[in-house]
Amino acid sequence: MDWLLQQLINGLALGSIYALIALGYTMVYGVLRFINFAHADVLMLGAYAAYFVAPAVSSVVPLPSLTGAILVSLISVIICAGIGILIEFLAYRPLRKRPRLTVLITAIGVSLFIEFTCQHSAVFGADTKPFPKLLPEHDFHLGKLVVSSNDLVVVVTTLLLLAGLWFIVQRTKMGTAMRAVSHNQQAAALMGININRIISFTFGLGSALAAIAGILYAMKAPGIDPLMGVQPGLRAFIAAVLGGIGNLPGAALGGLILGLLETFAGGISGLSNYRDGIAFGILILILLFKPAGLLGKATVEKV
Amino acid sequence: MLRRTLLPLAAASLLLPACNKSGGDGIIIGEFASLTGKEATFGTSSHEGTLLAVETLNAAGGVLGKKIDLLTEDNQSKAGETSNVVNKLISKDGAVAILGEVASSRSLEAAPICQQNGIPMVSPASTNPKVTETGDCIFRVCFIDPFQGTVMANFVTNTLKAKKVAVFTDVKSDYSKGLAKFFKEGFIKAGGQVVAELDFNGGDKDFKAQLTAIKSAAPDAVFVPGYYTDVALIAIQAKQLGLSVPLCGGDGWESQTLLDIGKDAVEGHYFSTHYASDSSAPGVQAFVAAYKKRFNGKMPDAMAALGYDSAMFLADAIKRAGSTDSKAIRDALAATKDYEAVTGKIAINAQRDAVKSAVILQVKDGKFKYLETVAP
Amino acid sequence: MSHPLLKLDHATIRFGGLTAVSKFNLEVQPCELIGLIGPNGAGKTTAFNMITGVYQATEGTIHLNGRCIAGVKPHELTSQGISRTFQNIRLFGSLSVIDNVRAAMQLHCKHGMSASLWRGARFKAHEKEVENRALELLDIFKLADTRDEEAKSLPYGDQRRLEIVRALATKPKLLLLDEPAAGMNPTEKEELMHLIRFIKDKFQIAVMLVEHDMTVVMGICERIAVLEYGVKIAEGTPDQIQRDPKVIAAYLGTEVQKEAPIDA
Amino acid sequence: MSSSPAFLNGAKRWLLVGIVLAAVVSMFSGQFNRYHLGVIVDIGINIILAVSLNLINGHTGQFSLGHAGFMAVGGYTAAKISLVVSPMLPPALQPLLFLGALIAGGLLAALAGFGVGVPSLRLKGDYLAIVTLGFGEIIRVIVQNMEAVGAASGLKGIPKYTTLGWTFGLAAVTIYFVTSLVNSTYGRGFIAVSDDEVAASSMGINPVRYKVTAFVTGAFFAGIAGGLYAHHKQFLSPTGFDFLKSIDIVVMVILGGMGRTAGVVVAAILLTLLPEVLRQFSEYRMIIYSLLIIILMMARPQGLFTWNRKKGAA
Repeated sequence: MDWLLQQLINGLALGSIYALIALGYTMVYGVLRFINFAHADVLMLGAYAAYFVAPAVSSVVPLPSLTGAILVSLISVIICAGIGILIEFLAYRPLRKRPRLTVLITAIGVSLFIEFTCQHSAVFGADTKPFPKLLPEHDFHLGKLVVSSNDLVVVVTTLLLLAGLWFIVQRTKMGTAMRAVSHNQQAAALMGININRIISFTFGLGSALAAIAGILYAMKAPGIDPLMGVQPGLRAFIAAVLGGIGNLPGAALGGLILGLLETFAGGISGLSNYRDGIAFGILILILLFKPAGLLGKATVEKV
Repeated sequence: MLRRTLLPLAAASLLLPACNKSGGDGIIIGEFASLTGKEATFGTSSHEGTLLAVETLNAAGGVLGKKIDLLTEDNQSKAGETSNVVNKLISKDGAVAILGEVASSRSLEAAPICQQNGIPMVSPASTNPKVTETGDCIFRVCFIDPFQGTVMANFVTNTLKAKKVAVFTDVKSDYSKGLAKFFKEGFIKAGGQVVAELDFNGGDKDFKAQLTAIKSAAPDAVFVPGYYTDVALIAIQAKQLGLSVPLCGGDGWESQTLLDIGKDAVEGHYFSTHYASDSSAPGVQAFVAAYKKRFNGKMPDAMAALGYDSAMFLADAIKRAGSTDSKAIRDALAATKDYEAVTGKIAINAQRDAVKSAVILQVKDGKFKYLETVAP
Repeated sequence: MSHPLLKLDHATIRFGGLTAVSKFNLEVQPCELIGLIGPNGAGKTTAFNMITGVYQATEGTIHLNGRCIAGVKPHELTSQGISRTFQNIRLFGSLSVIDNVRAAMQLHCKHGMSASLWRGARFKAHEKEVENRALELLDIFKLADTRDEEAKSLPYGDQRRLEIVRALATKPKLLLLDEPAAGMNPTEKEELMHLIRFIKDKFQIAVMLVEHDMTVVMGICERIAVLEYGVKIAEGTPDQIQRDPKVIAAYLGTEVQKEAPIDA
Repeated sequence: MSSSPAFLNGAKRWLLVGIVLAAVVSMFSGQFNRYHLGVIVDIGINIILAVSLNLINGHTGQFSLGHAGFMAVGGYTAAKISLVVSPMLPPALQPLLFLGALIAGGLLAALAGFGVGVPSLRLKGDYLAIVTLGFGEIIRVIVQNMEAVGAASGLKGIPKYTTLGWTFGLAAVTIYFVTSLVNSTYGRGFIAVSDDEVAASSMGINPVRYKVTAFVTGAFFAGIAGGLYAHHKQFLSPTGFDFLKSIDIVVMVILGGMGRTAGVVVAAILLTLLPEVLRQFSEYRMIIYSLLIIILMMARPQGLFTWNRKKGAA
């Protein structure tokens, strides 16, 4: 029983991270209808930004501390939002009217470019770097169960961001414009919406999310390297599709399910070596029964 | 369709610089390493060691009066790349010997090519026994997994007095799986019991699922034959979950990064490796000093030391061969007895594996502390 | 003849709470030219989709040649003799004009995958035959000259006509035309009417068409059914329909109006 | 390809010439330096992979991210067969064994393709991509745990059967197969399904059959490519067949122009050669490579080769 509950906690903690990354994927997808492969690399850049910002911040605000952590995160988020907007402007905007697959390959190109540039010894170098402690850590013991403070931070942040995003998309003017662009770019433009501004904003917001996810991910596993985004990025992408791509609560749900699946498959002796296979197998099964994802609406094609 | 396949092909072959690089005066030695990609952090260390060795040799006038021309190619930690890289080093660049690499699976890809070309290959850190089985041109300067696994099995049994262990393996890594296998064999032979076997994928960041399962099996110790990047995180999360038994591992642990990331969580754990950097042996101290000087004060790890040794070992063989003929170098390599390397005294056996001793270190006060040496 | 070609018996289709077509009864005899009209959103296209197997009827039955078509896939219905065009033109855009027709002819093609690979003399003869027949059909609609053009690059009217050619290539017994005259100018419409009559006689097929242009409908249809809000409110000859008060009311109480051609 | 009728007349003749020439060139392969030879064989293997994926992703309009999985099935099957059987056979029979092993690998991969093709009937776009990616990863995980094929430590000592002749002979067969299949009345169905599935099924074309055929055929040739790869590199490890490998092939297909065999062949050549040519830039190599991909996509967003558009896909 303890084992089960502890695994549930582990699974939720892992799933929250996937959910957080998946939110960024799904939001950009919701507006632009394409998978931003570079999202995972912006996540990595977020962690590195924090890595480089932290020493500077610690001379003003001592680290680890809550104010310090927020300050470091804020600066990193701004840096990454800028990078995200820049990527969109340079690589995706020229291809706005092109087929979706063209943009997909460009996104893969951008992703490779960031990864290989960052692995260069003159940039970050390929080796793993120790990530500084931003927040004081504590492990809470409830009977035989253990919950670490980092995991709590992740869960709370994910929930807050999900609520915040939902508010932005559903309740603000900007969000209405985003939904309009998502629905029909041309029509939105005719209604006087500045498409470029909306898309830049979307990318900025998505990259900010990636940066936060990157920092939280690095806090949980304090060794960072230029390829650290690849594996969680793929998982989050799967989570986003599982939940119904373009759907915010769906991404969160997909992330949680994937995290729980991996945890339960990974925590059983003799099965843990098949963990990824089992997780993928169940995902495929779910998609066979829900071909548009768990919360995605199956669109009936008008004939 | 023929036109369409063969014509561009012909054009393409022209694109490739066609002529072999003429030998020049130097001795051309090829090195393949994973300088980018998933295992870049290990490949880079080993490459830096090799680079230091070559620079040291050249500064001292080279070998046989000739400078060594070290040509390094990156295989991006990718399967399929290595064969191209090694073919290029041998066939296009005219390397007389090949150095590489850390990961056994990529050394295994390179080995048949070196063998078919009759070019000797020295692997710095591929501990999988299969690597040298490919043929009589393939050598290594590190010990092999059966030896290391047995060393740790005996240490866990005799020194830690553990009766029950859990084994936590990187299922993606041939190195980890091999070492785990030999450890289990040795440990069971010594009368111990393996109470849990779990797996992770190298590069994972969350190990709590498996560690929770390990904890509930209540072992006396956990054997984690992984690389330091993963091990540091495993140690942190084990500590968080209250799994307080010693963790043990192999040479993949040895790196300053383990201490930098793991901090107090890796304190008190044990691993076997090739040498102790706090050893008073003059060779070791000179190497550590030179490495720190060359690479901005960075402490060399096991991969760096082995990378250094592989190049020095090869240079020694070229000296003894008195020629840069690949066949002569191969014979000299095979005849090596009592070569004094940074990582210990090396003798090459009939299987072309290095027979050498291992050391066991413990993490103590944020440093690696030497515990004992185990002779083969 | 014992069975009508097509028989709808209380055919009903619902999407959630909305009943798009309700208790639709209709019989189509071989070689008949029948029109289906009604205001926008009356359920005409939905009825077509139900007949062609794109949607499944929620209630009621549809029989083709006396056989119930419940659960039969669209491509199977095509092989049983139904073919259609689409309101919002659905050509195979990246294929050439002739290949659009050839694609539709593969249903009656005697050679399949292995012959395509072996490419023997028989295959070549067959392919020649297919090509000739495709050209013949294109020629009827004066499209033979455009044979190698990409379908999506054709002018709008040509695309509509190509869709009809493509539908004919499946050798249907019943051809469903969904707004074939939409977007055509009066001359083109005139031509279209001749063509529809011509193919009906030449290939001995029944044609059922949905059309907003009353000149076309009244000009060629032998019988007309009128749908409003998914319910059939009238059925009869063009004369009867034009005088039917319910039909006049349905069209806003005014005279049957000529709708302006909608654009693409 | 060239205009339809001319192609039909000459197709088989060209295939024959292609195979014979590949065989003749193969006889002189001793003249090449081994590095160049290795890269040229890589090109041939990538041509087979890209052209076969093009049938699925290009002509039939599906989106598969699992081609590396099919390649793995074929590669491991073929390698295991030749490892077990080759010691029992005299040298004269070895080529026959190789052919048998390749075909067996291809057939098993085709079976896997059938397994992926069936779910593909219900899924579209990104959802299909995820499912195929998942299948590819499941195959990799299974191989990683199969001791019979070396598990994580890989399968070594595979005989070096792959030659220039085999590779380009089979590349010619693949190109012939895919183009012949598509360039026929029957084959127009693939493109029809890709262009408009609803319209296709209303024209009597069974989308299910075409999609499954595309997956099975594509997987078969991916399996053949895997077999060639295994006997070329002489060593297989499961990490070589992860989703990044699938992505490499997808990039070739899209850069070449979906559904355009000639373009895809050229893209396969280009994207295999490029990283090798860029080796002289050592540590800047992959940075330049990724930049070039971005630039190429911007300069030729419809694919490298957009001539021949009126002929539709070919």
